[in-house]
This record gives sequence, structure tokens and C-alpha cells, in this order.
Amino acid sequence: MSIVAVQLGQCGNQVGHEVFNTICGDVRGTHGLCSKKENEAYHDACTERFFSEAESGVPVARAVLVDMEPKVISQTLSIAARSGHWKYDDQSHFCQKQGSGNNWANGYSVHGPRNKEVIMNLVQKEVEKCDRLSGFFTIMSMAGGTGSGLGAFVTQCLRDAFPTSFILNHVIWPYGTGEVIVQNYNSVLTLSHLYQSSDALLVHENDVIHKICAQLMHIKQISFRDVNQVIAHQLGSVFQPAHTAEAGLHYSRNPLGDLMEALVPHPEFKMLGLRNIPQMPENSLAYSTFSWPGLLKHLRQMLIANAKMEEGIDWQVRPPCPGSSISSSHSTNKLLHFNTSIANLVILRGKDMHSVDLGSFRDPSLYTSWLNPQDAFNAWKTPRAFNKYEKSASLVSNSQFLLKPLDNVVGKAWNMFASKAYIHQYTKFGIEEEDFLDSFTTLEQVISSYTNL
Amino acid sequence: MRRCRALPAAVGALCRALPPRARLAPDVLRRARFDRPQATLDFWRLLYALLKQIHGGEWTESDAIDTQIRFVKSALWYHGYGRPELYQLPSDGSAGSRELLLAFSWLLHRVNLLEWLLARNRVKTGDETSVCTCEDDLSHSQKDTTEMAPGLEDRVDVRYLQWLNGKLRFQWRSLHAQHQEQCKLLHKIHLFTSGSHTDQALGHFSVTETDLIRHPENYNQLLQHLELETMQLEAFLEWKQLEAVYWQWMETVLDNMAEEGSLRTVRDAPVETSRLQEGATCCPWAESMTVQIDRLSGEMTALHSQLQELVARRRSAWCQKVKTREEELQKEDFSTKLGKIEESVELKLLDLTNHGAPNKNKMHGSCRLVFRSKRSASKTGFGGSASKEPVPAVSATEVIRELRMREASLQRELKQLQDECKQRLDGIAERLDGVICISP
Amino acid sequence: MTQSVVVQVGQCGNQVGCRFWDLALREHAAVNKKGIYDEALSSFFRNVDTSSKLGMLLFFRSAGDGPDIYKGKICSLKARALLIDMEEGVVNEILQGPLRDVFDSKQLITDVSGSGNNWAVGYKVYGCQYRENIVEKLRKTAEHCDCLQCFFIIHSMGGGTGSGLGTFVLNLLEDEFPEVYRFVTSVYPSGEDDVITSPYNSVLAMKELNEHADCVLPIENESLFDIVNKIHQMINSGKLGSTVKPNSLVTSSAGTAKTVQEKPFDAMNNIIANLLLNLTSSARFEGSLNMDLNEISMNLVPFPRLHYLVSSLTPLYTLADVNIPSRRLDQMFSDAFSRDHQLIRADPKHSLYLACALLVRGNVQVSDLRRNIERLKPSLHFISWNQEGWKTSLCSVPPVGHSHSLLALANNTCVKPTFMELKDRFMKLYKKKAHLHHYLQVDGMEQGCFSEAISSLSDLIEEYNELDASKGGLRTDPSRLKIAV
Amino acid sequence: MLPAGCGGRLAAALQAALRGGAERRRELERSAERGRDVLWGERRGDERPKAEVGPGGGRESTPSSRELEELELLNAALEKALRVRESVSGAPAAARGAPGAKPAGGAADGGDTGELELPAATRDGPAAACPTCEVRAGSRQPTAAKKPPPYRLRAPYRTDPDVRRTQRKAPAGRVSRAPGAAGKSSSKAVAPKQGGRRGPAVPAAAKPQRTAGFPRSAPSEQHGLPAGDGSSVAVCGQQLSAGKRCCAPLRLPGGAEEHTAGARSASPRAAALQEQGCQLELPLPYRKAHTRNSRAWEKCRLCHTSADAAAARTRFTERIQSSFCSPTPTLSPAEIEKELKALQDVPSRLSLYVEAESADHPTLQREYESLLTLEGLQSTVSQCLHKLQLLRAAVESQRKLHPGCTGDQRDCCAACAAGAWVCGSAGTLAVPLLCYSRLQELRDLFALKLQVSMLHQQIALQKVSL
Repeated sequence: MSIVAVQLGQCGNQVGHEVFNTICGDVRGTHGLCSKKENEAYHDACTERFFSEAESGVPVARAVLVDMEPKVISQTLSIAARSGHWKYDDQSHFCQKQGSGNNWANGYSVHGPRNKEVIMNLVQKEVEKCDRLSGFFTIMSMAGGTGSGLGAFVTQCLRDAFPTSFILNHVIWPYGTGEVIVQNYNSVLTLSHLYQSSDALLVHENDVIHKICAQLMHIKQISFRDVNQVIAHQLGSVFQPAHTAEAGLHYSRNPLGDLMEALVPHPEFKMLGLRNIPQMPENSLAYSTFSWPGLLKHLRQMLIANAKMEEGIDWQVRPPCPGSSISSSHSTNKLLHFNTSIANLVILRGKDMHSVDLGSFRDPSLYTSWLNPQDAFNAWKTPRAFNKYEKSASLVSNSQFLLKPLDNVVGKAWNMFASKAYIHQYTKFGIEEEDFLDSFTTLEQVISSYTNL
Repeated sequence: MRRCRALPAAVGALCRALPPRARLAPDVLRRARFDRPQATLDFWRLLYALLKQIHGGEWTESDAIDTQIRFVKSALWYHGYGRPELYQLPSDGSAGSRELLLAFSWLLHRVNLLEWLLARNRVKTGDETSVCTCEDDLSHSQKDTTEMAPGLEDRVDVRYLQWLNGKLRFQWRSLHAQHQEQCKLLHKIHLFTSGSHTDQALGHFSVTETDLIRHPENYNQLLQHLELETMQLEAFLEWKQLEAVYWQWMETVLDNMAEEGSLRTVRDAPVETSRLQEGATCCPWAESMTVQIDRLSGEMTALHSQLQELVARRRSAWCQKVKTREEELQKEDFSTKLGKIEESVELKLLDLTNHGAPNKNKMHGSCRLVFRSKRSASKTGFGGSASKEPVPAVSATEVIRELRMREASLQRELKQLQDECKQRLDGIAERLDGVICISP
Repeated sequence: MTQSVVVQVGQCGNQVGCRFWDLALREHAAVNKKGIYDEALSSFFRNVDTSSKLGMLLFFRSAGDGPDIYKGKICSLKARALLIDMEEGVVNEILQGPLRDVFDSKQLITDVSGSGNNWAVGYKVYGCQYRENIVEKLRKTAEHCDCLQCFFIIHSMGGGTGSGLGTFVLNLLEDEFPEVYRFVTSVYPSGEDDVITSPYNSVLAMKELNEHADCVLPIENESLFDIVNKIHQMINSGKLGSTVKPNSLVTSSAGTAKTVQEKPFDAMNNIIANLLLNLTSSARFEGSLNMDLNEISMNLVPFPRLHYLVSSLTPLYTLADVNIPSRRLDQMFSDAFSRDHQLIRADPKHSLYLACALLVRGNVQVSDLRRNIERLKPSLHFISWNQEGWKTSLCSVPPVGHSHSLLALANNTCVKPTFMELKDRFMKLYKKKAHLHHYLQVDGMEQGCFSEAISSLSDLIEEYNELDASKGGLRTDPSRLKIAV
Repeated sequence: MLPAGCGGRLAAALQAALRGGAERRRELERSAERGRDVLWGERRGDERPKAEVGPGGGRESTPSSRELEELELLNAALEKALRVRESVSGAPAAARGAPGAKPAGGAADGGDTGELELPAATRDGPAAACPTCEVRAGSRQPTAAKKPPPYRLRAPYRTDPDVRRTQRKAPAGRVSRAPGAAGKSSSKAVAPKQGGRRGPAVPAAAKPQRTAGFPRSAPSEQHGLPAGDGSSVAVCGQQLSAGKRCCAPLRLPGGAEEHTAGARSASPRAAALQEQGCQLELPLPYRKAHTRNSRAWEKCRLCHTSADAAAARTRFTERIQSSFCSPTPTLSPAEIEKELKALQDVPSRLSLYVEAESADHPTLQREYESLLTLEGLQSTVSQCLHKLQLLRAAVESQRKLHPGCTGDQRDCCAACAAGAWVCGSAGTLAVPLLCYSRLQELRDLFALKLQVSMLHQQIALQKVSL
């Protein structure tokens, strides 16, 4: 069982590199705090998931690097190789000379078809290295041109070429302002296209991570590297091996499939958010102790109050009374802040996790009326500590948490679209106004579905 | 005199050739011959165990005797056993051992019982896979009987169904990945152990065999099973030698019955059938068969009328053309050409009907997977010299071709059903104005 | 990695170009300490020394300052440039100067008679006459690139050759290289320009810029002059004089033996050259947030004709104390939006922003960027549908002698007054039909050209007017699509 | 939006399908685990699950203790017989046991040479695989040098060596067993004759040529040329009586690996099967059992019913069938189902033909051919329709005969579960082989099977929702 990562564009490549770095660091670390046997099993499962082994003995990331511009890839390759602990395959990358220029249409309609064959060949080669392919993990931003446009195209190609594989798109949601001016257009086009071909979209908002860096990690001058490291940590906390309820003593061999089955079987609800606790600077860790009930209490409130980190949670938010009817509860002001879930997955890592009571996540009032908690809630566990945190919990949630950002993006893009600004840049590459309209329709449908949970 | 000694041997061999679980003491047969009630229960159990295996069910000792008896009767009916006396036997198993002996003997021949059981229970040391899709048919026809979970009805949201459906879709994908891995592993093992197997026909080890080499201490049981099976096979061979004795003996049973007058002939038994007919209205088997036949004949009829129209049009067009070019054609010696065409079409159609007809030679059940690289395949003369090759073999390409056809036809059936469903939904949606329906 | 070709036309264009190549070489020399011909270097230079198989070029001396830094090895580097002038003076000067080795004769097109400050002569006469020659040389240059992304045209609007032949070349590029971006750096004449016909030339050139350029970076001589003057005042007042770095942004022409006082144009031209360097830095060097050249027009040009980007460079005055980061860093951002730092006389803060890009170089992180955007946003007016119209880039390589720098590009209606002023000056002449005959006697030049040009300019101004009008009005969002449940 | 009640039914059906799928996945996971274990030797220590008793174990009944006892006795008797035979044929065994002199490259035209290939391969194998073995193998078996390079299949796959594993402790059990392994391996000298290819062989006959395979597993204190001497026979006897634990030593060729490397710890995990796979040999008791078993199968397969038996059988059947209630339906339910299933695919197959013939044809001949084909198809369809009618009638008559329908719906269903009967290669008493020649073929095969299976399910579900 292996996951093939596809890193797309500058953002995708930078984040992807940090993810492999984090995973490798976690596995190599001596912080496991578990039995030797457990640690070995963890190590083996992780290696099989993310790395193939080269003759040199240095693990090789199961990844395909794609960018339309050479700078980032060459930088990424060399940094990885320099670490000495892992590297990328020398052959498994592709870049062109000229970027997509923040133009989704350029990435999707020009670069995509032009380079499809080469990219898919690379993917195929990587796939053949796996005994069992669990699926693809594509990492991309939705603001730029290559990650978003080419990313959407490549995802589509993956879906066509591997109809029975799982595809999880990790999408970096741009800062609300300041990265790319046409980011809302690009986002709308990306999300709507991914909604057709991907199985799930795991979203990280730059703004949120930035805040985590500032408030939890206490970083003064935050660089993209810091942001990416937090993202990588969160992703690692989900994708490192864990025991599912069913697999029993063995580490799950189907991480993507398990994740998808637990969270996104419904084709209309594919948006996943990720929260974790605790998160703090490394040097404070030594002075901190955590209790599982405390962690989970916070995590649950983060979920229902839609807080992205453990600081500044609104403790006033409560789940609606089971008695109140659904229609009336939507109108009440208090419940506007309540984040209704479709499904949640909690991952616990660290000692004593077996004794943890997860009952508070099985409360039916957390979930939409048409799913019962048995269907909607899952937990994975492992006694193996993750990344120096003696105990840590992560929550992957399919809930309304992205509703607001999504609504924002669609709204802003729609405003721009109404004044026809920048449209000529897209028509230049064959994306017409009608394509925009289709994308808007798709996303309005998604918004409406999530709103009416 | 010889027969006297031979009969116990034959019966003994027969009993030993039966699967261990269903094994019968030879004495039971002897007693049944005299219709002793003591033998009845043993016989019901035997038949139950055997038929249950044939029908792929799990054998459970705990099943109540009346359930067992009901099942046996039903299964015998299914195989076409028609002695009304059997069906009238009491459901507590208190009498009728001779009837059961007859049924058992009939079954023995009718469905090749022994051979069938031997093949089915074969100790599997190889990597096996089934080459047909019968098991799917089976599991899904059984699924229809699944009971509804209580209390589910009142809170089923379409979205919940979509959710479950999506989950199922994902599950299939995971299964696919698992299967692909399995293939890769099997292939590696086959490849790496190529040439190791002492059995030249196989050439390489199976997973079980390779595992056996690594952990021989875990395979005592397997060995014992193998030995037991060998003994069973030897008993079967013995049985085959002595079979005639048994059948002659069975005839004497019939003779006896005829003397007693308990063996009626067809002519004097119209009374009993009426008893069988009651309650016949609710037979779900017949129901489902009728539905299938209806659907099939619907499709056929449609095809038929389509063909009729097409043929009529073609024929008239062709006649016209021939008429206009008559002379020219005569010069070309057209009729011999037509003769040739007729021949070739006949061949083509023959091929078609052969495909369509129940293929007697079609492989069923599981086969041992064997890897033969193209090179070695030609060396062993696989396929080409079928007469020399003692073990029946089928190539993956053949099976794949068969499966592809099956896939296509199923796809078609599914599409038909979906269209039907959609039409129905559209019908409903038309009445509900302004609603967008997303079909599950 | 992509390549760019600089086409410098006319006296002004060539003088600016000269400064550009000088500074570009210095910048790469500072970054590329090992002297390897790398991708970054390849964007503006090609390496013609085929004998060096390793691609090694020891053209820099590590601490080498002064004219001798190029000695010897420089001969292998050739600028991706085309030098066009219809007089010989400036080009000859370059060919005799320290930069002579980066150009060869195949990159030059000169004439002796000049264009007589007449757009029509430049465009119609020389255009026709040199068309083949120009195309031929452009092709040669293009062939040396493996991925040609952008042409930079440097010219002035007031004269004859720069405006006339410059816009002709622009036209030509569109025909011959439709895929390649065309960025135009246009130096606009000041009101008291000594060329009488400069309003004609400018307006006629404007029409071409409107139609054929992807981006225009307008620069006004007066603004440059003001900036340079202010720097001098500060230096002379002694406040900062002692601490001004000898090798900093504006004064970096020290390498040539001439002083700032002796040749004031050099300082002004340095500003333009720096503008181009900073504009392309993120495409050339690595950084955590890259910005390719094609992203500039993508992000900053919402409507095809509104492609005039007002630029500002900082730090300009605060060169001395680059070592005090944080407060000065924020000051750098504030300055970029102040009137004093714009390269045209305009006040973006009080006009309407369509879009804005911040190109940051040096040791600046995304949090600095975010903090400053949040800080400055309230004081700026953005158009309703682009309230968050910020594009940013972070290039990790700072300009020579600095720890960081910022180039702000604004698509802002504040360019409008410049155009209106130009229009007024044009109309003053045109009403009197003054000097018209000089133009009309040129073959293919008709009066229609003037009216078309002026209406093109008026249309542009009108477009800006309409946008400005929306500024005061209430913001109403268009209603969204509705989904039936 | 769904018909009332349908939602509930559908949900139940979906849930059932999900449960079924989960079960299937667990099963597959187990078998994959086993495969991986075999391939990489990944299972370690106490994690190792209890070995399953062959894939057939599920269906096969567990033999009673009495039966097992019987078996032990039988085995003991067998050993005795073996010993006797061995002492008789000892001399020829020694003579034949000098395989080193024989060129192994000879074509595998007979059983003898074919078997000789194996030891050749094994002797050279370890040398190529690991240099440490080479020295030992060479010193022990000088004859090996004379041999031409043996047939050896090189795997095209590279499996990455796992360096990490070198630090791992070897499972204690294996280390402790290792010395014993070497000592006992000589017992192979009594290997019975292999393969079902030889004529009507005497069961359990010990054919000496099998000894050719032994040298590689012989402990170093023995000389290179093995002989089926009495001592090893004795060992074998002990082993068998000791409850078949004797197989342990035969694990890996050479035994050297275990000696030198302290079990698995020093050998990269992937090396396990890839490097030595083609030199492995099955444990003797298993080989014996397998041979006996497959020979028995072979005989059963070729065995025919004698003419008088067939006649008696037929007489009996006819007589009993004459006593069946009237009118005897022409087809049994089982046959009806079979016929119907055969017809199932016909419409789609035929429509494919029809579609192909629908296009216009350029030549007159072609047109005629098409016309004839269509007419032929038409008659085929008519035949099928007729057959369907017959089937319908048969169903009706069977419905009347159906027993056990006492009006209770559940009752009836339980009985009708018998309706579908498991297919099997009924009557063919042989292990059919399914041969594949490429990995891709295998993959396609499994993928298709799965796809068909899924379609079956979807159709079933779709039917529920109708």
C-alpha cells in the first residue's frame, strides 16, 4: 500500500517537500515513546506508504514533481538530497521553462494538454513501483496558475487513467488578500473542476496557518517555510500510520481508502478540513504536559465553534438541542456559529490513547440529521507518539467549516466576473465566459448543499 | 457368492468416499434397505450435509431437524427428484429411510455426487481462482432475502442512500487495489520460485507451498488433510470398481418395493400430486424465474421485430438491385459466388449459436493459477497438444475474453435498469415542479 | 528559465539601456560569486564563449570594483539586446565605453541623420527603411533564446526616433512574435520640454502603446528629476551625506568615472534601470514567492487597454540606514505609496486602484508583507470588484548594496492627469495646426492619424473617468446565482 | 423522491453489501499478508498469526481425532515399508547419486534429467547470491565446478533490499532450530519418487534419483556426494514418527544462511525469495503426500465407469423415475436455471451483430451476406423465443410440484435458498490449471472479475430500488 504524491506548482512543491521532510523526521526520531515492536511496525508501514528504497539505501519519496518553471523544482530536489535522510527520484520530475503566469486557463488548457503524456508517464512509473497503490495525493495551491490549472488538469487525467484509485487533492487556500489578484477566479475554476474528478479536497487556509505560526508557534517573522512546516505537520499527523478500528493490530494498509470511506462517500460533500492539537514551539514542549480529556475537550470545541486553533475558541457555542426542529434552528442567531458536521475522523497518537473516551464526538447533535454517529464518526489510534508530541490529536472533518471562505471566494469572483474584469486573460487561452458560469453553478450548488445540512 | 462379499466392500468404499463430515456407517445403508426408522435421521443428516455443500451453504450442525428436512426436500425438488413419497415423509425424521436411500442413490448418479464433492472439497495447495462468475450470481440472489433492519424505514434520507452508495463505491476501489496487489505478489512468488516445483506441470510453488517451506511446523494439519483426501480418493477408486454391485443391489431394493406394492407406477398416482399443489402460489423461485423470462422475452421480442423490419427492407432492396443488374450478374457467374457466401454465413451463424448456447465445455469453479512465460509455454506445448497435456488447462486470455463479454452484457443490463429507474423518477419529478432531482 | 530581450530605441532609450546593462552585470556579479554562467544570468545574457566547455566563466573578480571588473573574461557575455538609434552619438559612446564588450555590431542599427523630433519620420520613414534589418536582427537575438518570454522596449515619448521608431518596433514585435510579451518603458516629456513637437510625438506614440503593448511603465522626466534633486539636497544638507553608501541604488554609476553632479541624467537613468532590474528579479532569482513576468500583466491588467502601471521604488532616500530593519522596513512600504516616490507625478493614494503589485527583494518574509498590506489597505481606494487586488512576490536576492527593496506597481487611475495634460498640450498645438506640415509631408502620414491618435487617447482617459466615477458611489454587489434546493 | 419503503429496503441492501464487501476485504487482506510474508519474510515474532490450514480448510471438515490416529498408524506402516524398500534399492541409489558428472544442461525430456536440473541450480545459486556462501559451497562440493551454468530464471524485478532489517533481532525460534536443521537434512535421502509423470507407480516407492537434490542441504561434515545410506533412513523414520516435525530443516537451501547469518538478521529481506526462490524445495513429507495425492487424483480422473455398472445404474434410474409423479416435468428447476442463464447474454450478443450489419454495404455480395446473416439472426431469435416459452411452461409445472410451501413466506424462502447451486467443475476430477503468461494478464483477469462482480451487485441494488 503506497501513496503517490503529485506536487504541482511552486506551492505544491514547497509543501510537498516539507511533508516528506516531516514524515521522514518523525520516523527517524527517537521520540516514539512506544515499544520497539510498535515502532518498527510504524516505521515499516510509513516507509511503504511514502518511500521506495533505492539501491543506495536512502529512501526515495514516492512523488512526482511538476512545475512549469524550473527554479522551484531544482531547489526542492537539491534541498531534499542534501538532507541525506531521503531524496526525490532523479527522474521523477518535470518542468518547463515558462510558468503559467497565474493564469488558470494557461495551466489547464495549454500546459496541461501539451505535457500530459510526459507527466502521466512519470506518474505511471511511480505507480509501478508500488505493490499496492492506495491512491494519489496531489498537492497544489488554488491561487496560482500551474498548481491550480495544471493541477486540475492532471487530477482529471489521473481520474481517467486510474479510475479505481483514490485521489485526494490537498489544496492550499490562498491568503484572503495579497497573493495573486486573480486568485478568486483561479480558485473558483480549480474547485469546480476538482469537484468533478477528485474524491476529496483537503484544504489548508494560508490565513489560518499564518495565525497558528504567529499565535501558537510564536514566530516573529513568518516565512513560507514556517507556514509549510505547520501544514506538513498537520498532514503528517493524519497520514502517518495508525490503527483503524477494523484493522486491529496491524497498521492500516489503505490510508486513503479508509479516510475517504469514513469522510467523503457522498459525492456532493468533498471538502475536508484539518485541525490538530496541541501545536507549540518545540522548545516549549518539554515544559508542557497534556491530558487526553483536556485535549479532546478543546478539539471538540474547535470543531463545533469552527475555531482553527486552540486559542481564541468561542466556548459559548453549543450543539443544538436534539428537540429543536432543523428548520427553526437555522434561523436562530446562536446556531449560526455552530458548525454542523457530516463526518469526522479523530486520530490519536501517543501514550494511553486506548483509555481515551471519544463519546463526546459521538453526540448525534454534532452531525447532520441524515447520518448517525456510527456512520459519521471514526477514530484511528496509535501508541506511537508523533513528532515529539507525547500526545496529540488530529481531526479531519467534513463539515461546514469551509462554507464561509468558500462563499467569500465565490462572492468576490462573482463581483469581478460581473464587471468582466480579467476575463480577456482567460479567453486568450480558451476558457470562455460560459465555462466560468458552469464553475460558478457547481460551487453555488456546493455552498447550498453544505448550508442545508 | 462373489456378490455377497462384494456388496459390503462397495458400500464401504462408497461411505469412505464421502466427505468425512458426511460420512455414513455402511450399516445405515443396510438398515435403510429394510426401511428401518433408526436409519432415517442419519440419512436426512447425510443428505442435508451433502446438499448444503452443493449449494454453497455453511453447514451447521445446530440446524433443527425439521429445517434440515425442509431444505433437503426443497433441494431434491430443485434437482428434479419427483417421487411424491419422499415429499410426504414426516418432518420429524421418524420414518422413511428407504425412500431416502432411493433419493440418495438417484442423486448419486444424477448429479455425479461423489465426483462433485471430491472436486469441490479438494485440499487446495495451489493459488486458486475461479474462472466463472457463478459465485456472484449466487451471492446476489441470496442477498435479496436480506431482512430489513427494523426502524430504518422512517428516517431514510436520499442523502443517506447516496452516502452508503458512495461508501460501497469506495469499497470496491479498495478491493480492486487489494486484488492488484495480490496479483503482484502472486506473480512475484511464481516468478521467483520458477522451476522449483517437482511437479513439472506446475513448475513453481504456490503461496501455500512457499509458506510451507518457511514454516513447515505450521502445516501438519494440511498434510493430514492431504493424506485424508488421498484415502478418500482411493476409496472412490475402489467404489468405481465395485459400483455395478451397488446398482444391482439397489435394483433389488426396487424389486422388493414393487413386491410390497409401495412402488407405484405413474399411472396410479394422480391423487398425491394434488396435495403437492397446495400453497404453490407463493413460490418465489418461480416468481423470479418468471420475471427473468419476461424480461428476456421482452428483449428478444423487441430484437425480433427490429430484425423483421430490417430483413424485409433489405430483402426488397436487394431483390430490386439484382433485378436491375440481372444480365450483368449472370455473366459474372454470380450464383456460385452467392453459394460461397451462403456457406460462409452459415459458418458464421454456427459460431454465433455455439457461443450463445450453454457451453458445455466452459470452465467452471476454481483453477490453480500457473505462471508460464511465453517461452516455456511453447516448450511444454501448452494449448497446442491438448491431447498430450493430461491436465485440463485454460489460458488467462480465454477467461479474460469470456469475462469481457460477460461484463459487456451486464453493463447493458445495468444501463437498461438505470434508464428504467430514471424514467420512473422523471415521471415523479414532473409532478413536482421546479425540483432538481439528483438520482442516486 | 526564460529569457528577455531589451530593445532600446533612440537617445533616451540607449542611455537608459546603458545604465541597465551596467547595473545588471553588477547585480549578477554580486550574486554569482563563483562566476558560473547560470540560469539567472542567461535571462539577459548569453554566453558565447564556446571554447569553455564547462560553461565556467570567471568574468568577475570577487572584490573587484571599478571598471576593471569586466576585464578579460567579460568578452564571453553578450547582452540580449538590440540597440537602435538614428543618430550615432549615444551608441558610439557606449561602444567606446566599458560596456563595449557586451554588444557586438550585429546588435546595432544606426543611421546618421536622426529623426528630427518627428514621430512620422521615425515610424513611417525609418520604419519602412529598416524593417527588414530590424526583423532580421530580432530573429537572430530570439534564436539565441531557448524560451523567449519578454521584450523590453525602452524609449522616450517626446523625440522622433524613440517614439516613432520605438512604437514601430512595438508593432513589429506583435506581428513577428505574437507569443512574446511586450513591456514598454516609456519616458514621458515634461511640460517644459525643449522639443516643441513632443506633444504630437507623444500622442501619436500613445495610440500605438494603447494597442500593441502588454504593459507600459510610464516614467516622467520631472519625477525623476525631483527624486534626484531631493537626494542631492539630503546629501548636501549633511543629514545623511556621510552615511550614504557609495555603491547604492541611485549612485551606483560611480563605477563609471563620472560623478553624479557632472551627469545628472545618469542618476535619473539609473532609477529606470533599477526599475527594470527589480521588475525581473523574481523571475531571475529564487525566492519563496516567485513572480514570473507573465504574472505581471495577468494580475495587473484587468482590461486590455488599461495596461499603464505606475511604479515606485523604495528605498530611495533612506539608503544610508539599511541596517535598521523593522521600522525602516515598514517605512519602505509606506514610502512606496507616497507621492514623492512615484516615477510619474501622480498621487495613487488619492486615486482609484485597480490592482497593485508589491515586488519585494531581500530578507523580507511573508509576515512582513502581510502586516504592511493590512496596515496600508485602509488608506487606499480599491475598485469595488477588486478590494483585495494585491499581487506580491518575494525574491530572496536583494539588490546590490541593500538588504531589501520594494518595487510597487500600481494600476491606478492616477495616470490619468498625465494623459490629460498631454492631451491639452497636444490640443494647443493641434488647434493651431502648428508644425503639422512637417508630419504631413512624410509619406503615408495623413491628418487622420492625428485625429485617430487623439481619440484613442481620449477614449483611454474616458475609461479612467468611468472608473473614477464608480469610486464615490455606493458599492453594490451583483446578485449571485441561485440554486434550487 | 423514492417510492415509499424502497428507501428502507435500499438502505438495508446497501448495508448488507457493505458488510459483505468488508468481509471480502478482510479475507483478501489476510491472504495478502500471507503473500507478503512469504515474499519478504515480514512476519515477525509473536505477531505471526496462526497458519491457516490451506485455503480449502474452511470447507473441509476437521478430521476427528480417531481419523488422525488412523492416519498416524498408516504413516507408521508406510515408513516401515519405505525402510524395507530403501535397503533393497540402496545400491542403485548410490550409483545414481553422482549427478555432478552428468551434464545438467540436457533437455528435460525425461523425469530423471529434469530433476537433475534442480540440484545444479541450487548449487550454483547461493554462489551467485551471496559471496559468503560461495566459499562454503565450493569447498564442500568440488563437483559443482564441473557443471555447466545451470538453468536459472532471473527475476526481472528488483526488490529493494531493506537495510534496516539488518539491525533486527532474528526470531528466536529460528535460531535455535538452525543446528538441528543441518543435522536432519540428510533425511532427504529417502525422498520418494517424484511427480505423477511416471507410469503406474507403486505408492511410496523411493526412487533414488531424487537424492541428486541433497548435497546442497547436506551439512558440511558430510562429503559432497550423498548416498541414500541407512542412517539417513533411520533419521527419516524418527522424524515421521515424531509427528511430522521433520520438515523444519528443509526451509532454505544450504542451511548456510542460517548458520552464518544468525538467521534472517543478516540477509536483506528481499533476498529471501528472489535470490533463493528457484532453489527452494518442499519438505519431504509434503512432497510425499503431494505426490501420492496427485497420483490418486490422476487415477480417479482417468477411471471410467464400467459398462455393466453404467447399465445397472441406468436401469435403476429409469425405474425410479418411472415412479415419479406425473406429469413429469421435462426440466428440473436446476436445468431451467441453467438454460435461462445461458440465454441471458444472447440479446446483447445478437444486438452487437445486428448493429454491425445495420450499416449500408458497398458491394452486392456484401449486401447479400448481410441479408443472409440477418435472416439467420432472425431465426436464432425465434428459436430463443421458443425456448423461453418452453422454459416458462417448465417453470409453471415446477411451481405446482414445489414442496414445503405451507403458506409461510419465510419458510418458502429458506427452502428456495437451495435454488441457486454452486457451480463446480462437476465431474472433472482434476485440478484444472489457469495459465497466465504476464503479470498484466493476471491483473486484467482479476480486475475484470471484480468488475463483473461489482456489476452484479449494482444490478441487484438497482433492482431493489425499482
